[in-house]
Amino acid sequence: MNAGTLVVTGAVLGLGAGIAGVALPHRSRVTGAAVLLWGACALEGVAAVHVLATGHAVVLHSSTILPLTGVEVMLSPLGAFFVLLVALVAVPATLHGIGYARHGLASRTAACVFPIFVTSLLLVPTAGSVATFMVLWELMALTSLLLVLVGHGRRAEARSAASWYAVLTQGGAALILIAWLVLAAHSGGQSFAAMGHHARHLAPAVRGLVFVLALIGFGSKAGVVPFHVWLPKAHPEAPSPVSALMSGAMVALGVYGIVLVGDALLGGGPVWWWLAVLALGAVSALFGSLHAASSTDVKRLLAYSTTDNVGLALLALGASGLFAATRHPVLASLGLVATLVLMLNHAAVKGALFLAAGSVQMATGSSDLDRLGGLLRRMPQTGALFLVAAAAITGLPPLNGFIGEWLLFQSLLHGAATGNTATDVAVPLAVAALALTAGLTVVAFVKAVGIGFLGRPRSQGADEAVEVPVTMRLAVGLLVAVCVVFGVVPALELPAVERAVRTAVPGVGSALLAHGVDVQLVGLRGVLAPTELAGAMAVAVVGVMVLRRSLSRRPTARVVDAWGCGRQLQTARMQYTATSFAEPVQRVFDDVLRPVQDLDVTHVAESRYVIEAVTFHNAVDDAIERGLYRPVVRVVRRCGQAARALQPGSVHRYLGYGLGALVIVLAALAMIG
Amino acid sequence: MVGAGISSAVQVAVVAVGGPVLLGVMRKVRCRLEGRVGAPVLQPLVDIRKLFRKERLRPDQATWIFALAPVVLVSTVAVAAAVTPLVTTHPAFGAGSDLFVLVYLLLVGSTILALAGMDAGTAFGGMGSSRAVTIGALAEPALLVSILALSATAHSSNLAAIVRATLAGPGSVATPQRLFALGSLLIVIVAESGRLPVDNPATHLELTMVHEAMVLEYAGPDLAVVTVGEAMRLTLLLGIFVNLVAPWGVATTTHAADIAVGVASLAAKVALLGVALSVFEVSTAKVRLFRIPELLAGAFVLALLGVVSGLVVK
Amino acid sequence: MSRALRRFGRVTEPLAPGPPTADGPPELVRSLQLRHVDAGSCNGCELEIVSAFGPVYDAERFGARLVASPRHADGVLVTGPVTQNMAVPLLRTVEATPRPRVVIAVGDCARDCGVFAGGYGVVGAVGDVVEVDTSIPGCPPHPTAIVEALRGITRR
Amino acid sequence: MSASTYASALGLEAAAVLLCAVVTLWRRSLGAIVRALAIQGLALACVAMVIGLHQRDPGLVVVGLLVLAAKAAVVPMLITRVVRGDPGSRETQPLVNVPASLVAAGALTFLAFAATRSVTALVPTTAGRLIPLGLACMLVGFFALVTRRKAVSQIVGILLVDNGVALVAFLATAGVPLLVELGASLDVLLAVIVLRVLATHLRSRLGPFDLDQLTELHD
Repeated sequence: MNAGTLVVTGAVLGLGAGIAGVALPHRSRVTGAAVLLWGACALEGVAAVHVLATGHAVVLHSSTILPLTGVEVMLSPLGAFFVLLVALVAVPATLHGIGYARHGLASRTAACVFPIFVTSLLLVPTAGSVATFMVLWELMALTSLLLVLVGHGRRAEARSAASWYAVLTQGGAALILIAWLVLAAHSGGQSFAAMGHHARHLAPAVRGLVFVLALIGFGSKAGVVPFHVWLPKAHPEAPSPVSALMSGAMVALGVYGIVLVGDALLGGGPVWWWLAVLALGAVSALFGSLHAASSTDVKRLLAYSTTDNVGLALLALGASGLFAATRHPVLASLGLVATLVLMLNHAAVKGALFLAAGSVQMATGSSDLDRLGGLLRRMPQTGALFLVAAAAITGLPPLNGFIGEWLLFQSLLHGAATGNTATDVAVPLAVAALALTAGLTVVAFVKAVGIGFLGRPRSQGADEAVEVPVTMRLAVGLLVAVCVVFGVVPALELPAVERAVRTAVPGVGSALLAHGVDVQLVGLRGVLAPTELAGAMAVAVVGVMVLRRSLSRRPTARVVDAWGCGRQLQTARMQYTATSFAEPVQRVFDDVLRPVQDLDVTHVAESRYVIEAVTFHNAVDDAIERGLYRPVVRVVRRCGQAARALQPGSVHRYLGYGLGALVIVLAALAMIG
Repeated sequence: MVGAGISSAVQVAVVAVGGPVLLGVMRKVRCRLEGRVGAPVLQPLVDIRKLFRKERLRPDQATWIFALAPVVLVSTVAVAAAVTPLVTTHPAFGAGSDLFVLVYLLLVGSTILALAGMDAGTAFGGMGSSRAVTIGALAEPALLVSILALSATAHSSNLAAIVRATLAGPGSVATPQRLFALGSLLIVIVAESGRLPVDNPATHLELTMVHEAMVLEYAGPDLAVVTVGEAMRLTLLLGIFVNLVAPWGVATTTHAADIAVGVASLAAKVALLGVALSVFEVSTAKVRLFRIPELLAGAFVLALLGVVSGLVVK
Repeated sequence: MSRALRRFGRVTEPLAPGPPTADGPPELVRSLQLRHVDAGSCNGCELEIVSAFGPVYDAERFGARLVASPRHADGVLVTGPVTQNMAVPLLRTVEATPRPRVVIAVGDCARDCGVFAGGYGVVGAVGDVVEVDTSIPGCPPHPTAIVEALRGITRR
Repeated sequence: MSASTYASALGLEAAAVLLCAVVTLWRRSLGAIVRALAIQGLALACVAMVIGLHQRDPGLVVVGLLVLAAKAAVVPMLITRVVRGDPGSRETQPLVNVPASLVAAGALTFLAFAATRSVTALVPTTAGRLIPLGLACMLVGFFALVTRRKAVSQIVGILLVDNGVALVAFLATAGVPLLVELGASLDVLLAVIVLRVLATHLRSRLGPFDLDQLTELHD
């Protein structure tokens, strides 16, 4: 079976999974669809691996499926990389969904829409023409929108989240469509191959317009500031497997879009494009990590952390483009490698975190950190997996997050002082942004683990939590294993990344990274020995443990009450909460976060010296949402109210409108004629 | 390779034993400046021996993180000490002694310690962790930008390469770029190792604690391991700093005599810096918690000035 | 500051003659960390303890040090008669100290309630609540007495 | 003096000028701010003298000595008197808080670097390359003027701008006409004296002051 057949069969299998979701009886519905979906993932995955191994794109064309334009499939190595990325999240998310089913995925709608969503995710990177791409893209947007609503569609928050998501994603899609149309109109064909040929010779203004439109359009899907507003709203409402897919895979497809347009189709551009990408990335990374550090809901925290990670990937992408524009091809491809590695790692890590958060939500009934606590004792495996994934996203060695950050740092380090003013100024600031983001990510995830999983349980739900079914643990475990393996032996992922990069940036011929156990940058001075590092850490940990045991005279521990300064009745309420944990960060970055604080002191009626109650209200809502979107919403609403005046209910008036319109059209025709 | 392994082992041993002694020296200097005799220089070693003889305590809510954290702290510092060019420019895995890697390796230890602070479910533990990670986050930009400035001469963030480049070209020692970056790095080191004016390691008042608050629950052997880990970390950071400032004395081969000279010069340089730091500590007061961002922002700007003056002077 | 240093030089009193008498578990020789608990004292003893650890009497040179948590401590330094409110906290503090540990009652009140004996808020002397290993008489005890008692444990 | 010693000495001194400017934003105590200003004057004088020695231009060395006298000794002393009149005075609440000011100073430095790229290409001498540092010092001085409340900090801001101008002048032309530099310095000296008289007068009438309280002067 050749790769093209695999792609088509996979697509059919995925759609079949959707039909199975409708057709099968309630009991076997989710499982049946899941099995078919795994088949689809496997087939697409094999095709992608084949493309990456040979380095040749698979091209298919059929004029029968879609009317007028036909379907065009082009699986390039770049696309294949993203197909693998999607499959990596999709398989565990589906597995997790089986256990999670009674929390919103068991209904007939959900069981039908979920497989179609996954299939559209798998197929978007295989699209070879504008029409195919947009159909798949819209399918992905619509199905994900339905899935956001499927869990708690009756709740006001869910409906609000869905409408934010719908507006931003459709606005983005419109911009993407315009970008495609401009590009297609100027290159005389709607297939990507034709565009790739012509796009390089277009007028700079047209190229710039296309790039900016695509950047905003795909950026809104990727959750880049200021289009990130839907993420922290939609993720807490969506069922966890859906969150994992949206945050791990769908957001990565936004980055795919930017790479596709900017690098593969337009073939790079002037410095200002990439400075814009870099700035967008830096702002997103900082804003996202800052909000992640001050969020108190674990899913909201993870959503902001997605904005943060996409920001880092765009930082790398912007640096890469900048280096390409200033003629440093080796650095440019290193930056692009960093982009893809960051996205792949993010997919695995964020998938694991969202799935684990879903398990926690299922076990405790809450995703509010201030209602969790003590879960590592009650859900030891889920807790440990969440801990490792949190360490990975923080970028701690020897896990995969570290590899991406190291590559990004190395590309920036070697790109400093290349003699170009833009790079010379941008690179140190990018390093600073990377560093602060990394630091704030530590705050966010120490908080998530420390408040959510350690200490005493803060609510009855957390106290009575029990470990989730084995399939759910297995799903998280698979992704965490990927994090560990890619962190210890990055040579397993880097060749694929490099192959994908080489097709996207045709200027690079030779190998970029020397493999073996170490990661060595060819042409630059930089070596990383992750395997040895991991080995040394393991040996050291065991050694120190043995040493501690052998030096101790009384090695068995006596269990005691926690030291509370002699106080009796140590309760969970005496612990630090997520809010208090984030308070120092919130105070330092007061000007950016702009928390809404409200102190209300009630006095006793008899005397104002005696205080009856003090209430303190502290909320960190999104300053961009408040400052940028609320005014727009207000204006739109006012326009809507004004438009209501046109609807008095009188039939005569409506007929009058019709006549008026007809007269205007005819008058216009007369004038043109 | 064998020589490299031995010199790495020597480095770990020097840091492990030297760490507590450095603490003793710094306390002694402080006491002398206060007009008192003070504890013997080797007192921290005596304290650690005693702690190993005491019983272990485990808070009832604590998980395996509580027991694991001190071990991880010491292990990461030990690995960092093994690969860093402290005594010799050719330690084992010296190719991997990237400054970025070292920063993250040490971050592993501080992160798990912050988690351990919250493990027992007390009020002060969470407070200490929150403050420690906040300070760490704010120190990070200064740290990485100063690494960027320091890597410029060697075109690599590999510490061994930087030290070798400085040894080869002493003319580059007193450039504004390096001086700014080193100034920034020193502030960061003081902040990260919980010394005055950022944190007072001798405080008894819980509400002013940063670092101590995280380890309030540790007793006996666990406390001993934490103490050793923190002393090692301080020594390692100061060792890296002195070798960036003045790498002379570091062995460039793996001969026994050269390594002995390397150990002696490292001890002398670190002790000198330790004495200077404790003299500074006596003459200063702890800054308020919310003034620390000013200090670290200053460090950040120093690092940026380093980068700019590198671009300008070149 | 350097001027002040030159003017005062070293202010610590010279060592008292004679080796201290051995008193206390062998693990604590040459190293003794103490957590101080005020169980209801009038703060006279506190001043003397501060003085004992101050520059003049400098108990630190004998290996003794005050620490912030009973977990870090080898002994508890208790002052004052034990009041109703402090009885349980005192008990918990001693319980929180890892073994081997010593409890040192500082001052007459801690030994036998002193002038507060029979007070309505007083539970009793320290010895009535926890097991006392060493006690230091005096109202308040002279810093030298405190230092001598500590030297008895650290044997320096 | 060898070329490399000259280059590194000049680089260090010019960097010290900029560092002192940043320190004035960093510290709150007015005493420390004035000390930083004095050190900056010293570094500036060294720049002039080093260039003078290198080019064997006695005029420039004399300018350096005059700068030393005026900017490292006389002006700081005068300002110190003002500060002494208001003991323990601190810049407690600048309009832009200290961390943000410092980050802004970093950004201004980068701006100065980017803006003078074309200028430094025109003056490819060892000294000419350092012009961005002088411009950065000027910008930081302006920033201090805009964001600091105390009258003393304002005076220091003006002097930072002046020192920045002087540094750029020394570096760009490798030698300012003696008279020009003297004229400029005297100007500032005069300004300081006037401000000082004003400050003393105001304080005797109104007590210690913030510039923010002077907003009612617009009528």
